[in-house]
Amino acid sequence: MPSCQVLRLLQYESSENDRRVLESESIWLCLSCDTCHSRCPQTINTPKVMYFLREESVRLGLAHPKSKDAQAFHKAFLGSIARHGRLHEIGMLMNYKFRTGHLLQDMTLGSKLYQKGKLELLPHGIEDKAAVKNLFKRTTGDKE
Amino acid sequence: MRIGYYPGCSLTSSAREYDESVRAVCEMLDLTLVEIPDWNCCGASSAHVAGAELALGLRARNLALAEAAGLDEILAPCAACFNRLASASVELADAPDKRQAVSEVIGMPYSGKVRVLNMLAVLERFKDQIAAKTEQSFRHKVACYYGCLLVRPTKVAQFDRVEDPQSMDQIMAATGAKPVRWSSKTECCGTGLSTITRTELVANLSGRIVADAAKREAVAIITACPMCQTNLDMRRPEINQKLQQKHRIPVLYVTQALGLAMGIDPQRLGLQRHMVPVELPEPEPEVVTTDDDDDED
Amino acid sequence: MSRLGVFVCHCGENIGATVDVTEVAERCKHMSGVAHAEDYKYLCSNPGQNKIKQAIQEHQLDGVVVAACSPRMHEPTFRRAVSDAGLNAYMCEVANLREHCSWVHQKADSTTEKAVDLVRLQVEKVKRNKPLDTIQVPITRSALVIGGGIAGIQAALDIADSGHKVILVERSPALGGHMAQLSETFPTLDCSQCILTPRMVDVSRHPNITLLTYSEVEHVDGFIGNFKVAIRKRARMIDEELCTGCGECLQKCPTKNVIDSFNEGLSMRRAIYVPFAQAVPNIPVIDTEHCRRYQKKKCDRCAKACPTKAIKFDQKDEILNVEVGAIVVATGYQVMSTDRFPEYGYGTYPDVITGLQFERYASASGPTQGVIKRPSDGKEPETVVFLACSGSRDAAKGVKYCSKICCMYTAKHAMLLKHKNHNAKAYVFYMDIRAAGKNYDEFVRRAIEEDGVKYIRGRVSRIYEEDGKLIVKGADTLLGGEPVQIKADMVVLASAALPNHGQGELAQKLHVGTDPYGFVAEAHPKLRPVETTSAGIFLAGACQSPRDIPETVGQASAAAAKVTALLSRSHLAREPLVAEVNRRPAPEYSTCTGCLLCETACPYQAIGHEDIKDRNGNVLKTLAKINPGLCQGCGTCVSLCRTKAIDLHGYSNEQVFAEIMSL
Amino acid sequence: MADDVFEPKITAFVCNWCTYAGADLTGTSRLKYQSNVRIIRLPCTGRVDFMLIQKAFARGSDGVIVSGCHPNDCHYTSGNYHARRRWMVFNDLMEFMGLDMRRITFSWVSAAEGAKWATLVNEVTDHLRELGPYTEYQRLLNAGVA
Repeated sequence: MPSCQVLRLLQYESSENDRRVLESESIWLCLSCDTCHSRCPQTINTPKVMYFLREESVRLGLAHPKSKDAQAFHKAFLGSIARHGRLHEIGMLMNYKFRTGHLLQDMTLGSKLYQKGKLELLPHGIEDKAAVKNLFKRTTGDKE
Repeated sequence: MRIGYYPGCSLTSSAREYDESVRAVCEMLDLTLVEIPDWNCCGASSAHVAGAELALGLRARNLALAEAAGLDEILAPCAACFNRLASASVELADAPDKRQAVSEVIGMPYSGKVRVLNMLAVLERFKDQIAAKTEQSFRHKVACYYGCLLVRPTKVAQFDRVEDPQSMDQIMAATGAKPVRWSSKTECCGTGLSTITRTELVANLSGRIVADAAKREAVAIITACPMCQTNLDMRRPEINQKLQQKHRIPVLYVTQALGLAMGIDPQRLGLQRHMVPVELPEPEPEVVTTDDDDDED
Repeated sequence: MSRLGVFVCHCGENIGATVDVTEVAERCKHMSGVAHAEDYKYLCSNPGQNKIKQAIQEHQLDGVVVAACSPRMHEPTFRRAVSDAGLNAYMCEVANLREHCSWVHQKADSTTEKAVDLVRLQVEKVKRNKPLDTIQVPITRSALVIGGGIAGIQAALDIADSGHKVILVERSPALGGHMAQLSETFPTLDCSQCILTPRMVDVSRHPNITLLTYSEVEHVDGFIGNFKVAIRKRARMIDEELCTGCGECLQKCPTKNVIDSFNEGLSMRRAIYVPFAQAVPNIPVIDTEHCRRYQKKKCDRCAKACPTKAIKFDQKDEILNVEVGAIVVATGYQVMSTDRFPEYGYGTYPDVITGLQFERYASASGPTQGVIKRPSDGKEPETVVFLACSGSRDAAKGVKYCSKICCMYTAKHAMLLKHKNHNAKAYVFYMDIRAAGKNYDEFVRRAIEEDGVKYIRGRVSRIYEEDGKLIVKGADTLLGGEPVQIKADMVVLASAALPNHGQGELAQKLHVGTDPYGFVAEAHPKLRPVETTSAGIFLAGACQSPRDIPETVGQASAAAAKVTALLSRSHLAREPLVAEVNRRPAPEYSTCTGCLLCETACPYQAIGHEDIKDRNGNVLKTLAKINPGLCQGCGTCVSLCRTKAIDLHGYSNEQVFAEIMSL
Repeated sequence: MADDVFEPKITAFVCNWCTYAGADLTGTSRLKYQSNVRIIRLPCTGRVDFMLIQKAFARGSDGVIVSGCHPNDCHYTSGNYHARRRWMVFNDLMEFMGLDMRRITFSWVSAAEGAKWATLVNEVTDHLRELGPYTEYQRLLNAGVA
């Protein structure tokens, strides 16, 4: 369903329609390109709405099956930052692949990237790793 | 002149050539880059999933570190990092309460004064020097591609105009390039989170951009965003498969294009790292000067 | 010692339900200076008013407090009643027990307590009231109409027909306004020029109308019944008496490349020009910004061509000072230009035009003699997309309001296109179709059903150029938001109607209020729709908000009726609540020191100064002097006065301090 | 408990055209607010003299509200601008004299803002209730400052 229908359903303020939205795949398709926001005559920040709906759908366990990969990606990404303070692309990608089972995806691309010097095998963390770990702890509890 | 520098994670690995070319060009322009000590990842679009507080904290730490190092302006060449950091800077600028809260989270003070600039905003200031340092006139038709994150949302980017932006076109024109008038300047390449998770969507969206640039007879797509560059360059096999075409139009970072014009060694600019080989035709012959947007159609 | 009467109203249950009215009346009896107090069910009724009148006579009251609804409601009623009973009308005050007490608080002792306080406040005030007489001001029995579009034309004709003199000021060289630019009018499709031209001729021939075109209001002073207006009559460089309108001069002018604003920039005109063929007056103007005579100090071809020697190159602007009793503002609107739309190309695509430009193409007297063409290459477009709500109802980049006329003229445009080119395709993107009006919805249905105009419900997110076409990308919300893409030859924006340029400056000169968008504000949105916030200044037409021709004409006639009613009297009674400078016996004369701070603060230029002189004419002292005819009673001067020499009748220092001290 | 609640005394100086009419609208809309405020109707906030405010405190008000038309909407074109300018000048003076500035509220309430008037009065009342009685002013009076 297009985003106008997502918002229309929410305007009903009915639990039934809310559920239809939270279970939809639509809310996971937004690229946050912000084009709609910049052209909206009512300045609705649709990407922000979509962020919120995703959080809600995960929290309530209603997330669309196709969103699994995206969720796994975010987990892998955040895990990498929480550990090193910066993103370690290979580590993150391996983590993502294990989480999703897409073990063979982009295998050839990966080796090409490595040849071009675009992938670092070892993570380059920051000095003050404790600072970032604390940041995670204070804002999200103890989980990564 | 000196300015704070926030390379961001991509520029240390998959977009290494952007970092290399930024440093090379800034050196030519006598602009000293002072890397923010011990910067951390801005959190990109993933931090939001774990909550707004974490997302803001990750970004604010970098601003606070910059401030502690005495930097009041920082350059974030990566469009995503720019967008994330700038939005934090704007959000915190007029909100003492929020600053107070975030200072506690990151364990550092922040007074809200650091301004975040993208690559184009910085280069715009050096248009005259760029023209002066151009050794080999870059007389090519180029498609300047801005993407989403440099101009939107207006409140955050505070830069150029939101539809049909002009800054990169003017920067490139300073080297003698002929920016084409095209309609995909600010179309989305499909990055979001789907670069890796939804490759089929990316090929579709990026494909339209490559096809449009090719149709307008551009010999290179110029960008200032690692995500855009990656999608248009690294995903080219998928794009060509989707379009049933063999587009070979290279995708250069704006700093790489400027570097070539200034006569910097291609190796130093990291051109060898591209997936689509960077092979530019002979520059177009110098003809009677016309307006930069002569009719393409 | 005063003998005051207090009358407390129950207002049925409205006050009685939460305030113990009997208790209030009882308590009032014990207030100092109160000779009589009673309560009654409805004081505003005739029996209620009679009770007050009887009590005044019976108890020889010298002041009255009515505790009832808001004074904004019935103060005049009770003042009239008091006056009927022989007391001065201004010896009556109203305590607001309803809007400020019973309706906003729960039933409680504290609410009754507040009611008592509110009455005591007025009791203390009225004790210090002074009898006042209304001020009689003579009226200048003529009117000024600003703006020569259909609104101004109609208002001027109606006022003039009633026998009063009218001065009609129009800033462009000819009458007609936007209506003269229109092709055909909805919903009847009759030709705009054909119905307008006779009216313009009527104006020029009417013995009671003085028509001043190419003129602007420079300065306005005074007040209702007595306005003094300075009008700048700009130099046309033509002697209007000598010019016969033969047009010889127009043919000879060598400058042919001036953008023609009457044709909305779609064609060129000469430096000496008449805006359009049927122009009233049919007298040319020399555009000195483009004329070679003024720019390069040479060329006199027009003067040579003129058979009556009417061309006067050294003519100067004239300032005309006139006095009028009433003013009608009819300054119209302008449309948002195409460069205000980022996603539609910032005005860079020549074939994206405004509705007003389309009117000029469709008009038989337009740049293409009524053939619809497109600006870029002059070809007749096959596919035209019309975008309703361009800038209207767009809080982000345009204006929040609905421009009201666009739904109808867009239907008309699409219809005209189909009538002129049967093979053309017309698409209309719309948010809602607002066609309320006599025969309006039927008109839109005709466009859709008989003429085959395709209506798509959705907005257009982007327009770009590709292969000589305009790619219009939008969505069809009736197909669930499905993306729609149309390759168009031309796009017509029904762009928002805005307050006319210069409207803000004029509003300031006139001291009339404007709304947040800059349109002239009406005195009351429902009950006083053709009056402005300044007495004696009326409004008509789209200067108030966008509106169509029938509504504009109706409003213009309404404003004219108001003006006529005002001018039918010889004098005007005004409230005597004005400021006054105190006077003392010599040698003090007044506590005023003549610092004249008040003069600069007065928003009405009502304060001047006077000299106290001895027999020999030597100035002993200079005092501020207030013109009661100009003073509106705001009291700004009172609080500014350092020596408390100025006081305001009805809100005097003594009265207000007594009110405070009563609490 | 309810008996112990402090009921502040509030004097409001409002203009006839905007805030007085706005407060009328509060009534017509039947919106409820606390009954502590006593309105003194003036033609315009331009008529509000600093002495009036001072007198209200001297007379035992715990708080004062001054409210008129929004900037640009003044019935008298510019009276409210004069009020605002005077307010800015006297603000410093009153502060210097030792007046408790938290007890003076300056606001714009238009004839259309009935709900805003109710909110304003409630907020001011609650705030003054927290601040307690303005006994300090009597001390200033005795010291001959105010």
